[in-house]
Amino acid sequence: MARKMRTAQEAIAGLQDGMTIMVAGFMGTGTPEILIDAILEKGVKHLTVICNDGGLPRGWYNEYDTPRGTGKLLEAGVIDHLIASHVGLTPLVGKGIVDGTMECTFVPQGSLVEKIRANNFGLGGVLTSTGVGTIAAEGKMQIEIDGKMYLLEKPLRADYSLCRASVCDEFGNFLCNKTTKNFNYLMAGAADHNIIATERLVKTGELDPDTFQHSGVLVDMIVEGEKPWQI
Amino acid sequence: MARKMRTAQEAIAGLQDGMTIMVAGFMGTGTPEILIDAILEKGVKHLTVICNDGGLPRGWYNEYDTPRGTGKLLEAGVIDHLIASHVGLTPLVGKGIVDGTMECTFVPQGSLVEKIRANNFGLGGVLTSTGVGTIAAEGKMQIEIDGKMYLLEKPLRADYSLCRASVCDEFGNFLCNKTTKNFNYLMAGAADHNIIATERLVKTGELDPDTFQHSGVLVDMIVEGEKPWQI
Amino acid sequence: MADLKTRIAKRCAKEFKDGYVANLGIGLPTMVSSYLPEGVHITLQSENGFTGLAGTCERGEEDSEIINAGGGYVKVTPRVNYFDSATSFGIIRGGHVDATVLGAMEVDEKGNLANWIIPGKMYAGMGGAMDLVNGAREVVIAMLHQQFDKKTGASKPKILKECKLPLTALGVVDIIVTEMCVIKVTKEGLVLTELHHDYTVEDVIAATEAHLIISPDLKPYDITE
Amino acid sequence: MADLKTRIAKRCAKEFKDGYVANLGIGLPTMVSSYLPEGVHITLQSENGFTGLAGTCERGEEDSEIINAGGGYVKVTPRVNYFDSATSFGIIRGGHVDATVLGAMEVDEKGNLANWIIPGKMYAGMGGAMDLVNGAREVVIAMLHQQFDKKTGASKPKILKECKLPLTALGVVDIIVTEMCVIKVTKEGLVLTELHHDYTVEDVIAATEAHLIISPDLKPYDITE
Repeated sequence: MARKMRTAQEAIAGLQDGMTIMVAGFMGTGTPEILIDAILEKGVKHLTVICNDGGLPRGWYNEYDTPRGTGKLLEAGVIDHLIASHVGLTPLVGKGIVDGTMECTFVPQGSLVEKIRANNFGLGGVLTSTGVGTIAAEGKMQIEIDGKMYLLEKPLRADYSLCRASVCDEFGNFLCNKTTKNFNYLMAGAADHNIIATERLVKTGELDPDTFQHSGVLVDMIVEGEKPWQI
Repeated sequence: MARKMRTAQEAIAGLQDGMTIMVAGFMGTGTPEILIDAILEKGVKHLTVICNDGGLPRGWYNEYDTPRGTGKLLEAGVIDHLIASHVGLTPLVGKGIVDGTMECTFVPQGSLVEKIRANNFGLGGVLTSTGVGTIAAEGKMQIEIDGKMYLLEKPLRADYSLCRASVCDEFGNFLCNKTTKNFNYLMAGAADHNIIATERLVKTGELDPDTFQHSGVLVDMIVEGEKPWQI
Repeated sequence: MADLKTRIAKRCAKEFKDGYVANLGIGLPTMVSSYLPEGVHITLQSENGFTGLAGTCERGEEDSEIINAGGGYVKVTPRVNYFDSATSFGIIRGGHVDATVLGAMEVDEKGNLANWIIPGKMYAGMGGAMDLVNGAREVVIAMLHQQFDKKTGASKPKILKECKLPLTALGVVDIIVTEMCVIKVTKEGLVLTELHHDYTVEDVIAATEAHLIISPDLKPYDITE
Repeated sequence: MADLKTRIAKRCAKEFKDGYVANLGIGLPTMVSSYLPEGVHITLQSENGFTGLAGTCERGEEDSEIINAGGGYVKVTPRVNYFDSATSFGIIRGGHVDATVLGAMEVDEKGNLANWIIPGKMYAGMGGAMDLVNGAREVVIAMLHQQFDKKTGASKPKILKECKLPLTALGVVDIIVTEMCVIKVTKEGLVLTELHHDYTVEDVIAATEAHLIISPDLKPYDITE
């Protein structure tokens, strides 16, 4: 069987300047830090990043905290374009926009979810009333059905998706604890290359299959060594 | 806290002749039999049923087998209109169409899934290439995006959804074992009134919350007493 | 000011029925859950992916795997249920959230809402706000009746004929609760339904740019202070 | 006949690469998994909601909670993963199934496929077939080259200039494997790429209504019998 195990470096070996990545997690929680670290180590630049937010900035909860997730990429200045729903916690995005060093596209969170899912699950798009009559509707096709107006939200693609599992088996079946699920169950499979960094790796068949909450079919590469966040 | 526990009879007390119901399950597996039995006992007629299939006919696997799920409703002749993807195992549907006693609308399975999900999750519809150029496209809006043609699949609504859990807590958080998941995680919440019949009922907080795979917020009523199918 | 906000939170709490699933914005809206009527128990949803929010953590109580939609570490109830963002926004957009309480910068006669961006100032993004106000069955705006300008000391109306700021959504607001009154959004326009005893109808009209229909059945502001 | 079907299944199996996720139709297509080349291990998907299908159960082995897409009780591999129908069809439609092998009533020069309904006869519904042929990365049609009519004893072509039966999908077929040959669907039309040694090119042309482009690189039918 084609094996999926990789080191973090091997997993992102094909990631090049200018590519688009999806980063799972919500304000850092559920983001695969070892994959973010590998990107910085490799020195990839000019990324387009699809992420709910900008992660967390340095010293957010404790003064010794490093940035988390997308916050690390922001601090390193390697994001040209961020596609997100909320960046209120990461002033570097606002600064980047003002300085002209980066672009930011805001998408309502539920629409961001569906755009990622549509790409993962082969839909041409979804219709939503969210954003109708607002600046979030700019440039989007509007369709009236039975007297109600909807926006067409099209799929969002990426070259790589970076996800984080609490437990993953060698086939890629995985689960995420508590609120670390967020975008992990959506982004896995949504990109051309889908990487899972896992806290705990188990052998295939070691756990009851119903323990897992998501399918290994959607996972291309698995990296061990993700750690719990230390508060 | 408003309690959700009901008897099967109480749960379907509001179900009237001519209403639309969603029946979860795939060829009977994962269908809540005690709710189907309660419908027959109440004598409701002229139902529109949204179900992947026609359940299973009498004696399908063992000669002493009763019909299963929607198959019971077919045998009782209480379905006026079936919306399904496949009825090859239940000849009563074909007979009903020929006899003029019932109507059947076929929807590709993946589109059926998304139409139910769209109603549950508040989408105006989804775009899919499935069915383009076929009779499944009849009467549907077609939209061309970036040179590719899609069908608009609109939400499917129902008065009641009948789902089956392997384990459910008193708030309605639930899980379904193995291949009994199928439409249960989609239909719960998709109707105006959503009923779960469960094999095992646990107290709220009795199990690790991450054991559950679906949210009790989507469940309005819970009925105990569902049994495993005897082969 | 704190008293006025408490008053608003108390009145908002009256909108909740037992068993409601609710999503509360940050600040004043979060206070609402502290003033629920006796016998009313609600389930709080957090849009990052769970229902069963209980409150914020003290230092040392944190679980690094449990945060709320603001990124803070929080406590959960025994009936907590965790899910991914697709289910979370499915719950929100699909009408499974009974009520949301949010602040506003501006509300207008058509129930249009602006509460996410002030052009020119740095902005944060809409997050889940546009989804919430479109999806929740009842949208309650909880806010001080007017905007107080610290520099000039003047107050200016937030309930307008027409919103000037970029909208969060069209026609979504159901009810506006301020320290002065309760206003319901109807097809006919804004209807003043409850008045706090500290104010007259004329006070409210003076503090409101929008046209107000005075309910023939105008009642006192419904809380016991 | 059984030999011919085995031949077709063996040739189809050559289309699979190690690690493929595949969905096999009932009948002949199901036989394909028995003839995988050495070192090629695949994962079988069942559209009702799992990957890791292993085979059908003997009486007494059944688990009432494990059925396949045909409603039969089946065995599963250790790497089995169960999911709901939304994920299942997401996997199918999203291009996560590398290959599907299906039978056909008719295929035409444009790769159009008809395999789900014969008007006038009782029909069963398309189930997941339309989704599978639209979503799978490679659609392999495995079938006897012609339709044999038991009454008349005559055979008639199934590979046509244009499908006559209601379509399952437009332009989805990638490759057609019959007992006679292998045909690839290209933008230019149908290209005969492999020929079984029991037949001549003329035999194939005579059994085919569609126009066939004979590959300048025509190879022998690639199996060891």
